[in-house]
Amino acid sequence: MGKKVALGICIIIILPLLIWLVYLKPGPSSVSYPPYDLTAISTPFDTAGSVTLNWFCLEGDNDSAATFPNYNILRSQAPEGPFEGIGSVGFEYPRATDISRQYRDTAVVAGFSYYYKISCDLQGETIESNIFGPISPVMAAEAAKVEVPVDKSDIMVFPPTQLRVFDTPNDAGGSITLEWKVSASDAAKSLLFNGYDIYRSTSAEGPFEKVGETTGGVSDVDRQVKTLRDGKDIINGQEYYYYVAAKWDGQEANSEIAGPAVSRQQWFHTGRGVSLVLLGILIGSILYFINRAKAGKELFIRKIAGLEAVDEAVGRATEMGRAIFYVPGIQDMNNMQTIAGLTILGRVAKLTAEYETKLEVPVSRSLVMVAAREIVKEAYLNAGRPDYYNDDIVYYLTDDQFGYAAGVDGLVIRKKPATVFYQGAFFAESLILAETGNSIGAIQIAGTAMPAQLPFFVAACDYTLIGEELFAASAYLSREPKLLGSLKGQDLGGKLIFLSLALIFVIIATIGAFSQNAVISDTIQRMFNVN
Amino acid sequence: MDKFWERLLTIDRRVIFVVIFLALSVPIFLQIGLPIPVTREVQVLYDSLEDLPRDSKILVSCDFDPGSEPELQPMAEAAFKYFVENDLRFIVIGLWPQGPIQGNRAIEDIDESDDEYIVKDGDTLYFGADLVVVGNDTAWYGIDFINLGFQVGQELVIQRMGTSFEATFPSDRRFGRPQKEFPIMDGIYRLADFDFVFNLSAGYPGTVEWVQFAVDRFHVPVGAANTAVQAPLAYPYLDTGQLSGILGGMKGGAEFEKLVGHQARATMFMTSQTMAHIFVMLFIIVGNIAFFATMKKSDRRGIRE
Amino acid sequence: MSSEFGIWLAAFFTIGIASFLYKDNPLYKFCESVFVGISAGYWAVALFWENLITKMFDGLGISYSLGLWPEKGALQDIFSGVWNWNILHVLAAILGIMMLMRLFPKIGWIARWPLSVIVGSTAGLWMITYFQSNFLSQLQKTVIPLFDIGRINELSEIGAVMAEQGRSIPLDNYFAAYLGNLVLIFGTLAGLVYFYFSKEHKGIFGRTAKVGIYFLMITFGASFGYTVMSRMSLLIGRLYFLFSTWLGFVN
Amino acid sequence: MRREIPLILTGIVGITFFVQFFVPHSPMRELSETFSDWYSIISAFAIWLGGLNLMKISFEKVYKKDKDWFFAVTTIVSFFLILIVGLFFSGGRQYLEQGSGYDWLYRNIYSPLSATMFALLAFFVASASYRAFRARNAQATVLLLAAFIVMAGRTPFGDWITVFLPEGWRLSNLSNVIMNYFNVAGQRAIMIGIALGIVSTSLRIILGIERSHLGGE
Repeated sequence: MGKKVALGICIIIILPLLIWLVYLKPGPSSVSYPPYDLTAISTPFDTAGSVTLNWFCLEGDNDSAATFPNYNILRSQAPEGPFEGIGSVGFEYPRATDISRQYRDTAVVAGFSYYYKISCDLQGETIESNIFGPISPVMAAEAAKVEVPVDKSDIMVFPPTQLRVFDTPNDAGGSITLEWKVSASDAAKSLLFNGYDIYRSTSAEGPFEKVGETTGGVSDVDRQVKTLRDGKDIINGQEYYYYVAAKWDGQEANSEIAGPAVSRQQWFHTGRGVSLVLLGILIGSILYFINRAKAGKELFIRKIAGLEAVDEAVGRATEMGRAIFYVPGIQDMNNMQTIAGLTILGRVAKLTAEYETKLEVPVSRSLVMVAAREIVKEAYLNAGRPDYYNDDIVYYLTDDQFGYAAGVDGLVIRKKPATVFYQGAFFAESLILAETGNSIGAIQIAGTAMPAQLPFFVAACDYTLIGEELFAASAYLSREPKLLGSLKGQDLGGKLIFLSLALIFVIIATIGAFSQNAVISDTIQRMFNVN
Repeated sequence: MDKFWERLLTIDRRVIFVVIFLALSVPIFLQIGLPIPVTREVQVLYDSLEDLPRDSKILVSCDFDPGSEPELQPMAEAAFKYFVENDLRFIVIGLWPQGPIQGNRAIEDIDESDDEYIVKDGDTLYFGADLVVVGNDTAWYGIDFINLGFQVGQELVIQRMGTSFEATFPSDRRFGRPQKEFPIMDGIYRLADFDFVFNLSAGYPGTVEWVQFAVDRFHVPVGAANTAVQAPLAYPYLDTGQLSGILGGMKGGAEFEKLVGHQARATMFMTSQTMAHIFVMLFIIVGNIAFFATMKKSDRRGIRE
Repeated sequence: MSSEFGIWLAAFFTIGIASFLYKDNPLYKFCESVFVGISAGYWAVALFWENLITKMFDGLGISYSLGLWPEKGALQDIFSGVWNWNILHVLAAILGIMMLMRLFPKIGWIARWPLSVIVGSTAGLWMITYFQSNFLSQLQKTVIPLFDIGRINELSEIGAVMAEQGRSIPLDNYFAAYLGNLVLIFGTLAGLVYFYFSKEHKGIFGRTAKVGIYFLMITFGASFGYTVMSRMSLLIGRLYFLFSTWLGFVN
Repeated sequence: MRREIPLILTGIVGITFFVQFFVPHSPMRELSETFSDWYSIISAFAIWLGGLNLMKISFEKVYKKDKDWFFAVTTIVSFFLILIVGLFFSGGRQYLEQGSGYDWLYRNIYSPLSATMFALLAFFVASASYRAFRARNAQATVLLLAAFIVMAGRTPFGDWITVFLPEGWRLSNLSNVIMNYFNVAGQRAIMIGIALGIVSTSLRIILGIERSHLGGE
């Protein structure tokens, strides 16, 4: 039955997931990465007037620069052409390591408009850029004060390009996302680059006001794109227009105006669909099994090694005629581990009552003392030995962590118990306790879900209930429907799903990797993206 | 022979205390330069910091107390030095009440100006506390760094920052003024406006919470400086890319100091740390030999699968 | 040797606490009781300034009315007809005071009201974040190819660079390329199988669980090593304080 | 009153945070912000409660002339010392500033006490290493071996004792492999288990199936 249910659940989840996959929308990756992304400006500080072109280099340029063909620069006076070649540059200009290339066209006349494009013959294929223009060179009023360096990117600022503005997806409104291709001056990592200013207006004509600034650098290396969320006093439903200015050594270069963008609230976070589906299944199966357990259905739980040892350990204490110590951790009753630990105490107490072995439970919280007394009393009653019970079995030492450890230490050394249990939430005192128990040769059975203390218990105790085993043991012993059902629900709705999804998708991913198909593993990874 | 092992096993533990005290004390006096190979996780953190453009804003969350000071304080100092030298701006907060004060102490300790008056722009005098000098670089309070104090609420604080930073940390700690009066806070409306979060963590709340909320909900990269106890728990997050690097314990601190080029306390303590490890291993070996040599006789049922 | 009174005081408390190592003694108890008092007081002060003042007095606008704070708060907004969610902080304060009722056993039950807000918030938040960060994200990086083809291809490049320097390719790189993904996938799944309680550990399932427990043991070993490292560092820090800051033997 | 209202409150707050994750639209955001602030404020009171409770217990001890009453007095004195200094003599909002009385107490009393308290653990680790950590079975042996590799590999010592191996194949590299792969795999299994446990506990709390946090009765 369990298998069928599990299988059913698996199929139920995988189907919507696959449907989800089909409808999977790409992220807000609006800025394309065409070859080149050509921009041109009238060269600053050039009293003669000239145009400087900038474009991003083609793939392979940086890697195999020496064998890479030159870029041809084509110019026209009308957007439709005809374009004529006016020169060419190689990979080394201005610097081989840059991600962009530049060319300065000096054979121009101030006041005329020009259109440019770049082409390159790569392995028999001609790759052309976008057409940029119109651009008219302006004669600068004064020359640059400093000597014009060889690195042309260091004397002028290029504008950011391809600015896109859109409502930030999946939010409660109040913000608009801007995305632009970084300025060439920024991409060249010029030290004088000062970041970007963001200007905003409610109409395309302006007036624009500065609403923020940001540093240089890219948010997405592959696309050379910078993303920014403007959240300054945005009103939902209002149209906004933006432009971005690149700042470089006192100069600024503005992008084109983009917009309008309207900020809106969304009703559902589309990136969280997979979460909702998987979480829904988990929640559903937990509730289902809790109900089943309540209805009295038998739910199977495997044997837990530490629990089996409990009988043996109690038996040994009886043989030796010594006491059993039970330490329920140093946390209060609101901690699930303490509660689980006390359930196990019930079992131990029942055994000690049957064997007539002395039990001692030193505790560090008054509430735990009250609860532990209840549990021990009930266990003695159930074992038919209520006469054997007295309140002194459970006693309070102190709330203080080290004080409690020192107290238990002293007791253990004096009374030399045959068996010591540590079940509950433990912190740094764990190793002090375990060491002392060990030094008197007691059998020690520990159980905790504190990850940092588990190693010490494993190394110093005979048996350790590791993490979840503690909770499983408590569910097993108490037979409480809510605990049993949760355990079962976690197993089938969580772990089994994880296991089966992992197995299926690992196989698919491996096939994808060996067939050199990047899309497959990419899709798998994106499916489980956390947003 | 058995007698010997038995005596060894029942040795007073104060003897062990003395041995470990000596093993750790002596190397403090010996200044041995040890090789410190840099591990991947530290390199990842350093690279992420290197990739940050100038003037990036880093949220430094000091989530530790004096109990973990020897491990985390050197990391805080090395990081702050690095930030000042590389023109990165940092905002100090704490999810532990002791955090901001530890942050203050780190800033004070890296300051080379000794609180003397500094001459700037020919004639202006500034008191040292508002100005931090590291080598040739300076950082100004309110412009390059700020301390916004502590806020109670564990992970809920991070969640709250996600929608409004100002509502979460409304005032600064040096002047007790509204935070928006300081230029460094321009453009910071919510957690996502930070370029990086540097988390110094000794427990809960700490790295796990920063990953869960800052990274997974608000998509800010987080680099973690952890006590060694915490570090192994954080490694899975490094593998998934949820964490941009881990500095684990004093060793991680020493590696980080090496990378940023300020070898200080963490590096210095590595000799003692090495000795400590050697002795702990020796203790375990000797203890086990003694235990198994004497075991046959005792009634101790030790071996079990 | 330090001439500062504060340093001597710090040294006194350091030694006082350390005297516990000899045995539990009055000096230790004294230092401990000071610690308990100071740390409770420390929290109280920090919370007063950081929380009570900023959230309650500033947020509501009481500080503004008293001229202690330059910014308006919720009260001012409400009186000028603007809705401000911060006004609900008053309810939180009432809940907070209910919390303090715990001090009086008779009406202590009322503390359950604020407690339920605390518990409810954590429950609602944790349910999702743990699922996302600890389940979904981890699943994402478990569904990876069995071998890292990219890294395998890189090996020869690294090898060439290393050979130039007269070194061999480090273990880390080999492992990452050939075994890394296998260990990550299989180790995680085997560990999960160990924590799977709905099926008896028999046959292949049982053997996988057995492997899983050894993975867990290696993990605990790593944790063990790191915890030892951590504890030792703390002691080194204290010793350094004694020898350097206080006694001035080392600088 | 005693049970129903807390259960309803828990449910409302929990469901708000749950729904808000999937629905960004208002008023979910405002509600979750408000509840976050409430959480902060209530936790602050809860911590005050801790302090006041400590005082209550300490005063009772003094009143009853408990055997450790003297130490209760020191606790009371130190609590009020830092409280009075921090609230009235440390410059108000600037109480954290270097040179304030509060800062002085922090540096010279709180800091050494807290740091030394934790430093004691180093001694206990050492003695437990000698007296308690045993390779008593295959599992514990594997644990200790892994611990050895990590402890040695994270210090130069590991490379010294494996100096006969080629560079890049020594203990430090092995410890890298353990940390980055074996440790990650094991931790991941534990993490997933914990995550599932938390989801089910939270679910039970929100739906009111789990009531242990409300105490007995």
